[in-house]
Amino acid sequence: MLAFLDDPKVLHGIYALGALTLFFIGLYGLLAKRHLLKMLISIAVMELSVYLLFIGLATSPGETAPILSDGLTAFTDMADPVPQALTLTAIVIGLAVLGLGVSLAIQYHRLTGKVDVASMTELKEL
Amino acid sequence: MSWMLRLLFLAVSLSPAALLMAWDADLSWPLIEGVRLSLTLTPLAGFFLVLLALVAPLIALPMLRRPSDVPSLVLFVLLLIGMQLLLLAGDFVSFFIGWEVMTWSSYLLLLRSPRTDMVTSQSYILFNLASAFLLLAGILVFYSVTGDFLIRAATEVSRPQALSLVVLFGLAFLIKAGTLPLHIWIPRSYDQAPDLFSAFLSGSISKMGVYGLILLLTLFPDALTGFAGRFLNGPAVGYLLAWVGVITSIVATFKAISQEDMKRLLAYSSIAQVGYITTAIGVGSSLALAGALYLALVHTLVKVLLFISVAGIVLQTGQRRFNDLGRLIERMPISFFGVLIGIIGLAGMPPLPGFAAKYLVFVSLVDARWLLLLAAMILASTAAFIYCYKLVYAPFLGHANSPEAREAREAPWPYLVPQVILMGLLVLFGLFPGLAIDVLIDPVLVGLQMAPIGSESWAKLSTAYGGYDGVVLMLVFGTAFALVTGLFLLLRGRMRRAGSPHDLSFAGEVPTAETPLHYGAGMGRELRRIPLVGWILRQGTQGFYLGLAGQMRAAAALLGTLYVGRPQTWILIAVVVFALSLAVQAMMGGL
Amino acid sequence: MTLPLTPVWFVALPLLLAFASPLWVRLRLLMPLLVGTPAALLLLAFVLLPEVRTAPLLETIVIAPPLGIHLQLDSASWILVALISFAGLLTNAFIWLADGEPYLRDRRAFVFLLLLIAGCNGMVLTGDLFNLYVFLEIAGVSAYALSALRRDASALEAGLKYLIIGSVAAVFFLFSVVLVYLQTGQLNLAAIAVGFGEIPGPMQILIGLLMLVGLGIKAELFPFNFWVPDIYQGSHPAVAGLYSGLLVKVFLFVLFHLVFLLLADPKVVGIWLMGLGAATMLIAEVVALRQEDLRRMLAYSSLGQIGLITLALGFGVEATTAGGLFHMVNHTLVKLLLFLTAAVLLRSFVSAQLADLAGAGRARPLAAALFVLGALAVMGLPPLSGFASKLWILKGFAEAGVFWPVALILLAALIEAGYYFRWIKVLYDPSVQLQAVHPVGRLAYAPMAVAAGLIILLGVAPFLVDALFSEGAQALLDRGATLTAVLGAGS
Amino acid sequence: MHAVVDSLAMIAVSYVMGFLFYGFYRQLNARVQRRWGPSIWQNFFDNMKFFFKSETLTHGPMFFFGPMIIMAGAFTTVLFVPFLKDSDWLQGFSQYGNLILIIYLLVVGPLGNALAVGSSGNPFGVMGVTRGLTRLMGLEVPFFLGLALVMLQHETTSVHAIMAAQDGLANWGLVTNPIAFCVILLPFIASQNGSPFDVVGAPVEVYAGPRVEFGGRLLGVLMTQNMMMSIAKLVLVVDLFMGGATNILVLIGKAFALFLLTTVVSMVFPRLKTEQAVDFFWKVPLGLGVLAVILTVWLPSWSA
Repeated sequence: MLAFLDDPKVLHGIYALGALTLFFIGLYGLLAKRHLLKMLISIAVMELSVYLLFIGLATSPGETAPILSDGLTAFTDMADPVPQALTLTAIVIGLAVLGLGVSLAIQYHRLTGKVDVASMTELKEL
Repeated sequence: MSWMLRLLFLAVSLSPAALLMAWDADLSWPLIEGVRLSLTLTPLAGFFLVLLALVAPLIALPMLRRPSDVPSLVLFVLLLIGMQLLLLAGDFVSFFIGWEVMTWSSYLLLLRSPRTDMVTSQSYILFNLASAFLLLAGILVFYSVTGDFLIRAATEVSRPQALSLVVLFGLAFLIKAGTLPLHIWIPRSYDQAPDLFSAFLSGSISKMGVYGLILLLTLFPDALTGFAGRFLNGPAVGYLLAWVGVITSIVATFKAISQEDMKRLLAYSSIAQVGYITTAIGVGSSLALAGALYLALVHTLVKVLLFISVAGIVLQTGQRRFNDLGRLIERMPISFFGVLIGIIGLAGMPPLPGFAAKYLVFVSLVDARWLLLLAAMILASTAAFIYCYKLVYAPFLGHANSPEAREAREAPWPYLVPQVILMGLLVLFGLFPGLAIDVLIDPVLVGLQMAPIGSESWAKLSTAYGGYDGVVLMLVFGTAFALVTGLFLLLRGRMRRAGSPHDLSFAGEVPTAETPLHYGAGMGRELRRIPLVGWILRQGTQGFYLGLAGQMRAAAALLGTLYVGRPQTWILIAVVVFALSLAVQAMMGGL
Repeated sequence: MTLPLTPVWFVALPLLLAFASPLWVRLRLLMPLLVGTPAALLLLAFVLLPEVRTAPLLETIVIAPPLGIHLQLDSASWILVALISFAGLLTNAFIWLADGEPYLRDRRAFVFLLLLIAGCNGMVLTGDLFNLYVFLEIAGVSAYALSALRRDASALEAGLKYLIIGSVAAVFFLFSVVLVYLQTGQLNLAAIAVGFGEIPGPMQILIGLLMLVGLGIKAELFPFNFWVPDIYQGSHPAVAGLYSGLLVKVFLFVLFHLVFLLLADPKVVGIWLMGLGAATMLIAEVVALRQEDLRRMLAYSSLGQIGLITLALGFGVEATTAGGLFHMVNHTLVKLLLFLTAAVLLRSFVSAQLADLAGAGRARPLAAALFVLGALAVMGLPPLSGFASKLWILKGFAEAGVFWPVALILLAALIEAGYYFRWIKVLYDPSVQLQAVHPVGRLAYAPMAVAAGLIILLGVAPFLVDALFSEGAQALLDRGATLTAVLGAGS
Repeated sequence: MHAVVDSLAMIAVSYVMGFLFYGFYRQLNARVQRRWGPSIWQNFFDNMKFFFKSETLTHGPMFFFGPMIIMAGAFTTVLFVPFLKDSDWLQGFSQYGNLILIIYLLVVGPLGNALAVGSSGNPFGVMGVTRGLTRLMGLEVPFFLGLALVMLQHETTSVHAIMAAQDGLANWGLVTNPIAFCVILLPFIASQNGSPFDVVGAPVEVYAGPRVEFGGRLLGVLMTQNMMMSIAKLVLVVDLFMGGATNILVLIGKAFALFLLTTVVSMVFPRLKTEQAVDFFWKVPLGLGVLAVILTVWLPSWSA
């Protein structure tokens, strides 16, 4: 019944659509929410959507994980390993940024009691 | 500061003179790829170098008076180096470098005065930089036409190119020379600059604009005639330039008359004098250029003399307004003679060389048949008598109007020595009007491939329209003066000095010390009742430039609203721009 | 054992030293190493220079070709690497010698400063798109953290704002990287360049725009640069100097490196980039007119110069490109000088507001004099170095007979003069007697004096270095040579 | 020796002509106003009286030297105006000068006067000087324009050459260039301090004017130079427009004719305020001058 999903075009279409939806959700959150943590989460969501897109579009139905193990000794029909490696790296970086952001936000809250990005007015044009 | 440094400074101030003596070959070295700086000494530059060589040590000497201001001295040295580079430049890049060094070092010198305010300093630097950047734009256009930066006559220029070049260069030099309506920076800065530096500003730096204008003539030998043909017996474009110059002179002269401050008056007078020079350059004939150069020479000597005298007065009294001075003739006699000789030169009266210069210009105007210009120039130069008189009357004659003026002493010797030297030079050139022609001006004219004026002897100034003999004139006048004074003193009778300064015929009353007896600033106030003069004095360009500055600030405020402090706005703008350009691309590319 | 002197040290050395930082604290080597690292890198750069001038140095840490970490040091990237090392050296020396704010002198600052250098070096050197992203994030994270180091409200605000906008930029950039990989299956820049032309047009545009937004935010181009003044104002001036002097330059370089490498005909994009550059320049200069805070004013001025460099590089002619590269170097020197001056003034008078600095020229004559020098150089007044590079750029435009950028550049310089000279006038205001609150050691002026000396030297004798920039411009512009060098003659 | 004798002769001639002309003027003026008036020698007597006053009040050295300068200026002016043409006599040093120089020399004297007045410390005197300079500013423009027309006509600034070109009545400047004469006529009257432009030194209406502080011998000097200067100007105009004179009698005749013309004009009009005078000069004579320039310079060049 879900065989049509085996068609890479359809599958990729769905992935792309989903990733983009996620991207726009993140973007919406980023633009509409003023809570610092919510903004950071929105950024994380946007990043995630990009990872999803990457992984999703780089694999086609029927490909196996690119790991050589028992019985699997050839590189045929394997998914491209590069996107996955890259995504892993990107996730790590994203996490680092997110961690830094959250810690800054917490420090900021402790110092000023504010979490609202709109109330950050120490630095502004005259 | 040790005497070694002082000596070094004096030596540097003599460097233009040394350069003039020692220069014998051309120099050149690379700057960046495709740009070579080259230094050479043309006759024209040599003339202006002579002016610089005369003036620099004379201003350096009083600058050394204790307590000396070391940054000022350093900046003055930089300024001198810049100006020498500018004059020696054989290519436009070194010309521009010299021009800019001159601009910023003079600006920083201007800041050394405690009186300089924001408007003055900003207008000084912005006008001068505008001039510099126009010059640079012109240089780049020139470069794109000729393929290198050498200063040489551009022959293969198309009309629009030549037009843009003339406009760019012309505006640049006219700003520096301070013609109307680009003069607004001059009165303020000459007034508020350090007193001695005002002398240099007016005497030397303003001449660089003149140098540029004359250089422009050599770049485009047919620029004046080529564009719009000839008007009467002269170039039509030059006619325009000449009117610009003459209107500058007229307006500046009337403004000068109405000033109540010595340095401001001299500043406006500078504008007017440079206006004459501009007029002469506009005429463009060999006679006129000789007149322009002669005027430049005289104006340099006279203005330096006057500004140094005034600096001495300000130093000794702390006053600079006409109303606060008076009767200094008895306290500062040498300064009085300095100012007296100065104004005689400034007014262009015989027998001083100011007359020779004006004579050449007048004759060149007659020769070009531009009589209306001549009349306008006469108006300016006759009206100049009024401010000249004001300049000598208000500080030196009349009644002392402030305690400082009553107790002032003669200026210190570093101020007097330059004055005496300058007076001597003025008298020398007055005696021998042909001297300047023969030694200084004719080589330039020959260098510009124009007919030299020539002079039978140094005592004579001779043109195709006639001339005069300076020595005879001076001798006749001197003899007459001696004769008259001698005869007068031989007459029977007694001279009696009035018992008190208040012993006056004063409308039937006896004035007291409280009676306001100094005409000072009142002089020239009646002039406003003349409709034309009143109208001129009511006009001003300051409003326009202040308005422009205001518009700039408003634009800054408007654009500043873009730079809000909210990250979401930043992101929103980025996303919107992204989406919009994508959409535009999609529509254009038919996505 | 001798260590091979290869470009990888530019990235590896600071990374290693940064991560081993606990050791240095113990050994009290923190400050010497902070200064020593960039000094060593600078030395390395000069050692490599003769080699680089003959042929670009390529280094591949191979996983499986074309996968692997490619580092590529050619004449253009050499300029940037040397610049990064030098700027790092000056700033770090200032931090050491000025003996000022303790938060800049502890381990965290050490780590982040070295990471910033490593990230920047990596971005410039890498020949690989994904590594570019990684280094971009390394540099980014360390920059966010550096901004927030002071940990007061304004510093944290700056750090957070920077982090938010920076992350968004990174997401956009990552998006474009993903798309490129999906389209070409390559990450090596040279390989992508070969395949880029075959990507469908709309996709090319999408990728290009994503990259433009990502790098445009980072490189402070006009519609994406509204964050800049806030961040510069909130950060310590020495750090802001690094951003303006170093980080932006790197991003600009990366942007143009990509443009010149990926596109067969960079002119198509160049005209748009020139437009952005012109807008950046003019708008920033105009807005700077009304700034009352020194750091903010310098931020806008920095934007203006970035616009100028973009304008020059976007034109893509050798003369303007060489001039643009030269101007990058000059601007870095100048902005370092100015921001370090700002740091001295800020320390001395506790405020960077115009009104509070009136008369500072008397209390801190040396700092004020250096400020004047920097201001003159940034406006491109001879005989300082800014003039030589500006002249080179303008000459390039004039040679090509294109005069609108010339007019805009000169107009911008005039506006720039409007505010710089206002500041100079106020600094030398004679009516105010200002007293310095905190002392500043004489040694703090040493790095500034070095920068000032170089500004004068490069202004008077730019012929000493002009060949480097010409070669750099050729390396940057010559797409074919790069491709051949990386992929072999066959491709 | 010749030069010395010639110079002394010129000074003497101008002095004698001066007081006689002004004596006549006072007579004529009185008759027009239905008075008897003073004798024609009265000016001479007045002058001598001043010179032999036993006491003179001064206000400092400049107050004394001012009149000396103005007198020397008057002598110099006289000596640089050629009185006769085609003659060795009464030439002074005129071959060393020119028209423009003479016009400027006319101003040197007043400058000395102004210095002395300023030195006196009397504000009314300075006010008078300022008015004088203002009037000068007004009259000089059309005056010089008219002379420039003459210079252009003869293409020289040499008075000798201009005189030499006017051989015979038909070649007089008056005939060949009448419009230039009209242009200079009124400014010329003003420069002679004639009514209606004489408010500067008006002795009756305002107790002021440049000479308010002078008395005794110094006033005598001022009076003398005034008369001599007037004669110099008259002779100059005679030279330029009336063909000059070959002997002294012709000179006196022509100068007298011109003097009569100006006198008649002066007597008819009421006195103008300074600013009115200046405005008048810039409107009427200058307008006439502009017209003259257009007619005689622009039009021929365009039609050519």
